[in-house]
Amino acid sequence: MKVKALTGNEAVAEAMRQINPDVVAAYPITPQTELMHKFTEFVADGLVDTEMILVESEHSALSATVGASAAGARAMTATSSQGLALMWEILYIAAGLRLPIVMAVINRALSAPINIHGDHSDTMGARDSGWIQIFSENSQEAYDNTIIAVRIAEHPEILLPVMVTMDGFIISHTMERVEVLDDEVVKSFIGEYNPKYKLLDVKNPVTFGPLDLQDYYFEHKRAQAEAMENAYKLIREIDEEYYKISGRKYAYVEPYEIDDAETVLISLGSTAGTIKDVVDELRLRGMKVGALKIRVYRPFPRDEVKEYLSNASVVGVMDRSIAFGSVCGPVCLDVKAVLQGTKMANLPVVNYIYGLGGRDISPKDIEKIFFELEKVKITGEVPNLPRYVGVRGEEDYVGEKKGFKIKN
Amino acid sequence: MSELKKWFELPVGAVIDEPGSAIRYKTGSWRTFKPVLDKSKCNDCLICWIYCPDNSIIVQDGKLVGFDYDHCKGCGICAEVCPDKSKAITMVLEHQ
Amino acid sequence: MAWSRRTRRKKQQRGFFAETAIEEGKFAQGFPEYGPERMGAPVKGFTRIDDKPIRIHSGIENPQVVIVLDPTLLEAIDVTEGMPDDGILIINTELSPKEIREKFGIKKGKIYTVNATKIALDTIGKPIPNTVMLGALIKVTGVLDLDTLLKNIVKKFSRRFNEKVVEGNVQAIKKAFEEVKGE
Amino acid sequence: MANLKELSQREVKFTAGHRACAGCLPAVALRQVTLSVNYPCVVGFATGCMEVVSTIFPYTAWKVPYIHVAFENVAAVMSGVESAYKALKKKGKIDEEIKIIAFGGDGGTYDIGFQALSGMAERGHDVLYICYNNEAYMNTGIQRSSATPFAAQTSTTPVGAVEFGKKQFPKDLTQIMAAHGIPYVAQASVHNWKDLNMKVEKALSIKGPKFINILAPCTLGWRYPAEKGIEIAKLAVETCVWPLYEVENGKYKINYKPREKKPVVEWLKLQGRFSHLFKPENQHLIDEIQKEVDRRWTRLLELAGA
Repeated sequence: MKVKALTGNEAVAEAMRQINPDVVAAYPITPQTELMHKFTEFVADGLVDTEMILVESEHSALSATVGASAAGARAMTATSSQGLALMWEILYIAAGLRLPIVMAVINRALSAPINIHGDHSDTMGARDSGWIQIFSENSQEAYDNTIIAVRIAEHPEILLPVMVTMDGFIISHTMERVEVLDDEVVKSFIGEYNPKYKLLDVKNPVTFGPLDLQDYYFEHKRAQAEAMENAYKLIREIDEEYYKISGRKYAYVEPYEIDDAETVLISLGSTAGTIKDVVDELRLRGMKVGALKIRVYRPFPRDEVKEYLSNASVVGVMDRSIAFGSVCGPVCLDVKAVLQGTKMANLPVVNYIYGLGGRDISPKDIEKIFFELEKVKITGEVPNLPRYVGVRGEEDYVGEKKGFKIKN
Repeated sequence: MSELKKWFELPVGAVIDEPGSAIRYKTGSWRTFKPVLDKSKCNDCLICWIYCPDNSIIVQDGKLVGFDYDHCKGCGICAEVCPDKSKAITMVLEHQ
Repeated sequence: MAWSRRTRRKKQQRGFFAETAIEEGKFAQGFPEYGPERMGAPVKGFTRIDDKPIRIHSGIENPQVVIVLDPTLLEAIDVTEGMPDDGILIINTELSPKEIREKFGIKKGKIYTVNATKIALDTIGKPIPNTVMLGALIKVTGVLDLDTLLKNIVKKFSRRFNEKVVEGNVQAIKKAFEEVKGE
Repeated sequence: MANLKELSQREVKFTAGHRACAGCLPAVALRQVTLSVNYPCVVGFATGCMEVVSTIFPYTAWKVPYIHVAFENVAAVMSGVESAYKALKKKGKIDEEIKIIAFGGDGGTYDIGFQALSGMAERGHDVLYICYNNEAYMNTGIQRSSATPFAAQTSTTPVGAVEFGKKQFPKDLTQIMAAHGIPYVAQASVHNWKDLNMKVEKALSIKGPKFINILAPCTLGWRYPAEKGIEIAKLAVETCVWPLYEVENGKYKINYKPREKKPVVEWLKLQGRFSHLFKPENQHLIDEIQKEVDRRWTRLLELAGA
């Protein structure tokens, strides 16, 4: 084990160096670029055996990764934002073909207007594409999750692609302390990749990607849903194994000061760390607040979320993206869905949309959210629409103090 | 045709692990006309064989021996390309 | 927090201070402010250092230390914005702290100056004050150990630059460490 | 080069039981190509007629490893397969010599898959790309593609009171691929199996990206009786609508020069998609086609120094 100062991008590149994938295909997009700069340096220095394919688009990046994976190779890629959007078609195919691809997604806002900074719109757009999604709070987690993801993806009872995400710039470009495992430890943890079906096994030819008609498509999709269920059962075991080699314990969710918390704030990614600081601060002031970080977002940790909310009196859910036209943001939808039909069905849940396009979320903003949740707890008045945090003009809208008119 | 399988009985990722299984799917029923060979006129030039879309001209040791009526769709290309000097293949209505 | 102008090497702006802190066993974060601006645009870089893990991931609004790499920025920007009254301001300039305070009407904080550009010219041969300022920063804050920083600089720079450039940088940092002046 | 007797004794890679139309010449092209491949191989397909008809679950007409991913990306997918092959070979996990072959129709090659194809060629992957060109989107119901001939009727270029079919001449993709400077580019036709066999064999003997564009008439889309396809393919070559040629390391070679170049009308008149051209008021369209065919043929003769 070694301590290194690495940005999120560098941390994932370091993990990829240790994984030593057979094939990596990538196309540049900010803020993913530095990850690939670093990785191609490893290729240039002969520190990996990887065949690097510098493709002409993200669509081809994932397509080539799919081809390599189906061929029997361990294959990886990385992208952000528009790049992930361009991959959209192939995301579903990679999952449907059950190819254990690991992809780093450096979260960035989606156009229009164009914006290069961090939010979760890109990953949330792919949340139901059949990929496992793991969010990283910091560079350390980005590193650890990347290595764990290989094992999750390739587990014979799972065989699904995995996205490991981190917030663009906020994590990808922030240099932090990262504990890096020894190369040999990683190598033996991930093991050799030897899939049952591979194109390059010319003596046992198989057909990948046939046409399914009404008589088979549904069965294949049902089997795919089961793979996600298996992931939900098995990720726990792989996390446990990783704990043994690293001393770092990961779970589907990470509760913080939640045991006696009456007010719980749920979040994903880098904001979870900032929330912890605010929780400490408010606890010093005697407030019974806590936080719940969702690390594995797909499959959604339904039992854990239910369990950790069982003592709460009010819940806030932070969404760093908008589900346009829906009743609330995507994470909030999931949280509400798991509470539905339980004795917590009437638990007040307030949705906070924040940080779009990289808008900073400060401890002060989070404090305000906790104070508002306290108010909701006392008054019982639950806003039924998402609250937009840190948007100019929002106070006028909510208070309806001033007449406002949208200019078109 | 095989019985339809349940979702947990299928190979992972919709792969087909039986190479060339299509041979079990019979397309012969598509035919209206069928090719008939007059072996006495055939000189085994195999022109019909190379132009058959359905791999339905049976050749053994370089000799044309007949048609795979399980798969022949009756397109008539074989009769059409059969050289003028031999005209060993003719198309006849299926049930005659 | 460091104010500078965008150069092609974004990395150095955040890198070495946080990196050295981490290698000393501390916890640190170094991150730049990113924008589409190209070379020459004013740009901020941030560093957090602590003895315990740093969990916060938001921008720095109240920097305890502000470093200004390009003195012309003082004309355009209030670099002390958000800085607490007992904050520290380290400026690359040939002027003294007193002259700076008067010229720009700075009311708060403690001002330090060092002529990093001249030091850079004398030692590295190019007017790049970035690494030079680290010497001043270490002297003023005492947060890090000078030797560890120098060792790190040698390690990192040796990969990309020749011996002369590496040694120049080492000398520059030492010089800035010695020459930085307070009020 | 193999003769028919030899070819007939090779193992079939693409079997019967596929569900192409009766008289499908793209299916003949696949048979001819795969019979010419005397190596272990992996094939990839762009979405299209041949992909759909050959792999309807649980049946596959393929006796070699096969992958289909999507419409526009077979060149990228096979770039990945080829890279995996290189990586695994380097690691000693594979020792056979395996050929990587990508197939696409004209829609998947000329149009939606063009970027991926261009990328594959530029990066130099050791892949043979075969376009089976039936000059329209036959799989989705005969819509025009950039390979569709001038004045041809398709579902999206119908002949009407003011329109005469497709308004543009086809993109010359073979030339575009030659301009990539890859080691081997060729045009072939399904009627000339010998020439096609020679080209596939030659392409596979060369390292790097290779492109072969095979004209494969479609009975449904071109509107001719099923048995007439071979004759129509032959006429495309005899009229110089579809010359057979190769570009090997930049050097052009015309493989077949008709002794007497037939007028293009002989090719047009056998196909229902051109039937409207034979109204007297449309004679000028035939003249335009003839002019363009002549221009392209003359240009090709120049390139080949012939």
